[in-house]
Amino acid sequence: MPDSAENVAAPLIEVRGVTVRYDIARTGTSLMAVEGVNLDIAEGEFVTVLGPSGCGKTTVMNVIAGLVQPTEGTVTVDGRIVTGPGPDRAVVFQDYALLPWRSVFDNVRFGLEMQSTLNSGDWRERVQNAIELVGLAGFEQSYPRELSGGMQQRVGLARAIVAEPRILLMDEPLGAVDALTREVMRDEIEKLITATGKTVIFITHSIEEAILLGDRIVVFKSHPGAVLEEITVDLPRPRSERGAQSDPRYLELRDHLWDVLQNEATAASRGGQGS
Amino acid sequence: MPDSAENVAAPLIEVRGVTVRYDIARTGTSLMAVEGVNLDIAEGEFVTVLGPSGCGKTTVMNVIAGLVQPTEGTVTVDGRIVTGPGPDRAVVFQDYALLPWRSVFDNVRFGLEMQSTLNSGDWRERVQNAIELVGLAGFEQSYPRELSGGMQQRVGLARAIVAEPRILLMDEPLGAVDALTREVMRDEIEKLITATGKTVIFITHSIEEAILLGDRIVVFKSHPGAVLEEITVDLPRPRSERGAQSDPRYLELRDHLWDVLQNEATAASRGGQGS
Amino acid sequence: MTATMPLKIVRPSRSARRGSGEGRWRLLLAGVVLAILLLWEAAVSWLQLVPAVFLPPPTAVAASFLELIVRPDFWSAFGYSLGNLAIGVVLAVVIGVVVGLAVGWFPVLRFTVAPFLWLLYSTPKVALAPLIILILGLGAASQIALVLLLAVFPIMLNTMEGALTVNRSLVNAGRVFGANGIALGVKVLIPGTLPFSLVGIQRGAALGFTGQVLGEFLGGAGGLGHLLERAAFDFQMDDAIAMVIVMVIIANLTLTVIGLLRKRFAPWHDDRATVKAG
Amino acid sequence: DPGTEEPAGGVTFPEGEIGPAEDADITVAIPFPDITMYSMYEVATAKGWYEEEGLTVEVITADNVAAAVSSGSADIGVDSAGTVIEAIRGGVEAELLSGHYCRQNFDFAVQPDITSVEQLDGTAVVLAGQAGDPAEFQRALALKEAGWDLSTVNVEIVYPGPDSATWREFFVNDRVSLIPFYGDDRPALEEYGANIVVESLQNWANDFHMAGSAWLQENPNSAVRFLRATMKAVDFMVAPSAGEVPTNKDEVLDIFEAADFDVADLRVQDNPWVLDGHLACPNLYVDEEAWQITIDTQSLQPLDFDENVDLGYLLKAQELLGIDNEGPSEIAYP
Amino acid sequence: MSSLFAAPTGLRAQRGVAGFIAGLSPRGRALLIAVEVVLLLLLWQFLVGTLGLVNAVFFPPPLDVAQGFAELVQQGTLAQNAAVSVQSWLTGFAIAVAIGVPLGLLMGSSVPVDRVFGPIAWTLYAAPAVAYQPLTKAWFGFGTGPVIFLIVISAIFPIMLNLAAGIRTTSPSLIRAARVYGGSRMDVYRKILLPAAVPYLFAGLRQGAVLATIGMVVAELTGSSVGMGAVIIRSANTYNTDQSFAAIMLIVLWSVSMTQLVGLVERWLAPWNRRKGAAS
Ligand SMILES: Nc1ncnc2c1ncn2[C@@H]1O[C@H](COP(=O)(O)OP(=O)(O)OP(=O)(O)O)[C@@H](O)[C@H]1O
Ligand SMILES: Nc1ncnc2c1ncn2[C@@H]1O[C@H](COP(=O)(O)OP(=O)(O)OP(=O)(O)O)[C@@H](O)[C@H]1O
Ligand SMILES: [Mg+2]
Ligand SMILES: [Mg+2]
Repeated sequence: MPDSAENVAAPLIEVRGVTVRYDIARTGTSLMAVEGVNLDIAEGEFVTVLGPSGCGKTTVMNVIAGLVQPTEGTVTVDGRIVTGPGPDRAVVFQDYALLPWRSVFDNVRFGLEMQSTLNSGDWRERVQNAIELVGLAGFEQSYPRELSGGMQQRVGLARAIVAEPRILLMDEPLGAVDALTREVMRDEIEKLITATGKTVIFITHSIEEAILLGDRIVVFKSHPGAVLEEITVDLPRPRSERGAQSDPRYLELRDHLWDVLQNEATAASRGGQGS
Repeated sequence: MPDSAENVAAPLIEVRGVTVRYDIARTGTSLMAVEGVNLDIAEGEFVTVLGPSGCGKTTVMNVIAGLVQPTEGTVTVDGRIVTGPGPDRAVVFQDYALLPWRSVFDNVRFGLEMQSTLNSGDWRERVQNAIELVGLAGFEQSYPRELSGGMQQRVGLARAIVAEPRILLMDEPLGAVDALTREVMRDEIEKLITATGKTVIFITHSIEEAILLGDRIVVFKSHPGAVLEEITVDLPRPRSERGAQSDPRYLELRDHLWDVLQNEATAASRGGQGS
Repeated sequence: MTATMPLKIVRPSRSARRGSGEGRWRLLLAGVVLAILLLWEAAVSWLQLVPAVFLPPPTAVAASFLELIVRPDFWSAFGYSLGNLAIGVVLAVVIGVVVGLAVGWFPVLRFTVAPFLWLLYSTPKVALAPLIILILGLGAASQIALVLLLAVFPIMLNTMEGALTVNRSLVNAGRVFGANGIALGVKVLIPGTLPFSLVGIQRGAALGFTGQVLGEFLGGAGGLGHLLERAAFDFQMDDAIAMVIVMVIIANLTLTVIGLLRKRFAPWHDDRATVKAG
Repeated sequence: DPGTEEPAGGVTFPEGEIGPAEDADITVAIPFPDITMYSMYEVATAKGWYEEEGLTVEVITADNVAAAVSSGSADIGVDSAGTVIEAIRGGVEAELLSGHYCRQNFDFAVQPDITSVEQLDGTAVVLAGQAGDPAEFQRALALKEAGWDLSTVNVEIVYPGPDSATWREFFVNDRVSLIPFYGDDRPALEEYGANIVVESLQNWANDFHMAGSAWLQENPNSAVRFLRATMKAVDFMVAPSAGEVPTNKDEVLDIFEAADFDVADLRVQDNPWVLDGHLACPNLYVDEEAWQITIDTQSLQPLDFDENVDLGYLLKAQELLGIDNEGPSEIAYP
Repeated sequence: MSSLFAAPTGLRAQRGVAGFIAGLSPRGRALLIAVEVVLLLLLWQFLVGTLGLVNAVFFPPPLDVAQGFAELVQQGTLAQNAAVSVQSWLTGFAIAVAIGVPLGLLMGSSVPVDRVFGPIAWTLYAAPAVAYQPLTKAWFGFGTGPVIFLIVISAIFPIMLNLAAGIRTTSPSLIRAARVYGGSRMDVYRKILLPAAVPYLFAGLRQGAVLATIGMVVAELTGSSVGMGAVIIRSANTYNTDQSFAAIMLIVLWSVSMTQLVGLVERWLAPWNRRKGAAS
């Protein structure tokens, strides 16, 4: 039980011994997706998550979001155990999860709709701002199936941002976005986050992105998924891609991450051959 | 009409004045996705395609695959006008397009099954090899919904590779794949392609990937989609990411592409303000 | 700064597209229907494969139909039946959708209630007829009850199947953005289930009409079912088939109305997408 | 003297008197619309006899007449005698009011080439419109007595539907080999060349009237008035005597036609049985014998007449018309 | 575990009664339903048999129905008529599937067929079954012919129209994939459209099974002298409602068993299908 007097010092999100096993009905067996994950995230921190595909990043994020019940362990947010989703946590989904029956505008509005914010006068403006932020002005009335993959992903991003939650959980939010838009949006996200002091968990496949955005990088290993390493990024902000690439600290970090992932891959494949 | 005597010199794929308009039934209007695209691709060439999201890359690829009928213009492959898909062209889809009712193994087998290859004895081995190539050994019996996003994408890749087509059309095949696997697979693809002399069109969001893989880079602009620039990549192969980054020619190319894309974006947004 | 600009929108000439698409099928449909009628006429009147008393030829049916629709008592019967049908179907839609969603959505209900829904659906309604008469008497109330009873299950069970297959990602998204309970139902489940429900509603409306006719067969006076019953008792098959045609017209009108409603309220639902791609 | 007879049950009316007309609405439930069996209400209405009694009578069809009466949807119901007895036994809160028929014709036609029961072997025959119709047993019995014992041959008994018009159509299209028929079927059968092998009349309570107990309690006057007017109508339709063409034929047919019945076939006939009215007893006769015959011929469980039937209303109505509750003395086919 | 939320997602299904039921094994669930049935029967017996809420002639209580059932068995009526009905049902349903599935496939995948045949199919479906009765008797006589015909007519449309709807909603990406990998029209049907439409097809089969049963009863109620429908009408007309209810309950039981069987076949044929509800 967290003591309220100590709350200030306690991390905002505490992941404690989280294990998730998926039942495979087909075979009657179960698959250990992640095992014993521990993670502390302080208020206002921007944590990026890296790891091989299938290692359980999405799973852990779903647990924090309250969408997946861990087989073992708990997640607490602000001292309260997570038992389901809450308005303090918004999610950008890896598979977009847009409502096909709503236009872009209405999909983004969905992020606000359930909060009483719709009554306050300026919601239209907020929705419009979020759409512009992700570069979709002009597509407000389009339906998701009329958009390209990258455009759909940006709608999902706008929906999460517009809700102005305390915690933003982003699952590869820029995965399908082109390089340029990606850079632009990365900068926008960084600005937005630093300006509003939000807490962010950001899953990415790109080592560069992990370094450029994160205050801290959490590296996952797979089979079963678990935290392999945590690295604090001590680069000054704002960080630009081209600027960073001449920074020896950046290069050092990047090489280190490459090595970590590569070693893990070798270890895994060596370990895997036995079983 | 291409003269058969000249066939040797003629490009394998000729895209001539391709325009695609999508009817939007909802509003009764139509959207000009790409307009007047011309493109020549020689046999054995590896062409990477870059461009802002929503600019029509997938659309053009679908036209070449024979899945979308252009509103105007034609595509010829090997001198014959494309009227539909053919066994000479395999596609890796941006949205995976895996059959949910088939296991990984059977999904990959699907790439062979429609050709009479299944009768030749070694198909099992070929399917297995493809699965191993994309790093999914051990998941042969899993169903798509039991896989993470990156894993699903790799199944789609294996399905295309196993068919051993003359032309490989890949729509962001590494989009959801993590950095390390991505590097590994990029190398594998490069090796595979150079060894077999396949012709490849490879859509990507990553400027680095476009440079590292392509013999030539085609840059698209949007609204409407059209070819903005074509750049021949004169770096020696094999190219490794870390090696390339110290190559001044690589850095030059990268910076150039950034500028092209950025200029185009500025031009587009300026042009857009008027109307 | 964004990479966006207004779209280049082209408005194609509507009539041109209509002419080549929908219009052609409508023409073909008319042709096929005409061919069927011709075959029917030939089989009965010319080849005499079937005695005309059992299957009167289209010409005889058409004559009866024309006679029928100029009778004033037909129109009062028509209004009476249609009124009951409308009330019954609306009730069925409301109950069917709400119960179907609830049962499809909550595993507890699915395991405890759904088997009984199938059971009730399977029960020949003739068994319940005396019970309905005892409780509601002969007349509009019991007819509406039968319409409801026949129409509600296809709607309910289709909605249930739909609710079971709603994309889980969307449900997750809904929950993350605070939709729970009723809001989740209204904003995610209902729209996601709508295509299924609509199939059920179409079917329910058609069955509801049978319910109205059955209700009128049960007893009472007035209504299209009575006209049909009368014609059937006298073995006036041409009159009877003319009545059935009236019912079929009504059922098809209902289908059309539902189709229009769907276009109006579910523009995202493009049932031709696949056909186009294939 | 009819006045001396003590009415069964508890209802008594002052000698020779009933209350004033009460301006009542009565709903009569019949199983299906039919000229032969359920048309006297139309006649009484058309002739204004119900109006004279202060009654407005509406006739409705009911799939389950007992349920219609039991639920109060109908005040009076008409159904097969056996069905009414079973309903009363089952506890339907209704009382037997009067009977409808005192004679029943048992007429059968077979396909032209058939002359003996053996030739029916392997064919389909109709005995009743619906499975479970009590008439089926009675008709089989009548056939047996006439030398057409169906139990000696292998026939398929089928049920085309309640109305004899349907049976006739199946017959003339050679889908069935034997049917019972009524007067209005005769011309078509003769034209087809059917072999009419059995024609007989039997003393038999065909249909009974029943009334909801609660309604009867509250409206004894209307019940008597209803019976009186209905009896007038039956009398109007009945032939003067056996073998004679009903004198009111045309007027009755006009009434039927106005009630939406198809009477074209009947118009052209001048047979004595054209209205089948000679089958009905104008006094709506019911007594213990009719009750017992029904139970016996349909092999029902015995049920006590006195405990279950109150003929007070019928007797009163008969008394007012000056007739007796007696069945027909002679049973002769015209 | 709920099927809707793959194993660990079922946060909400974990609490209280819901959690308890969701956690039950298939056998436990069957037991639960059995308990429910018994409770329902007790309630019915109490309301009708003891309180006399409605007249038992029209709605006999369960004990009377059981009595009626015993009578049917003793008389041998049941075995004889049930056999006839089951045979008609199986024949009719098999025909409906054999015709409905190919037609549904065609309707779902071909615009001309859908546009031309669709309205006709809906129209035939909308026509009340009573309309067919005289016709079927004229055509097929009075035996099982009209019964089978009405079963086919009742079952074929839900199968066909559901399948067509399923095919129309198949993800276009999958069809594209098949075409790219050289799938012929036949391959697209067999390997994409049919499997993708399986949930819809089985939904249609379930409804078809129910409607076939109802169609069978309706057909047997008139015309035929054998079959469960004839048993119902005969006993109802002689006020042996206990017997007629016993027959009705058997028919309901048959119908429910058939829908369950369809569900079993679905689970066996389509293991990838996520839905595992006891209901389906
Ligand atoms: N619903 C499910 N049923 C069974 N197994 C599952 C399910 N969802 C995920 N898995 C398995 O759990 C493991 C972790 O999956 P998860 O989606 O969390 O990975 P990830 O790290 O997000 O991967 P990626 O980067 O490719 O998205 C994988 O092995 C996957 O196969
Ligand atoms: N089925 C469709 N109906 C209507 N418009 C469409 C459809 N498919 C694509 N579009 C539109 O066509 C344009 C080009 O889409 P396309 O998918 O080819 O882009 P893309 O370059 O592949 O984008 P991304 O990189 O984000 O995948 C977009 O503006 C999109 O909105
Ligand atoms: Mg993931
Ligand atoms: Mg694309």
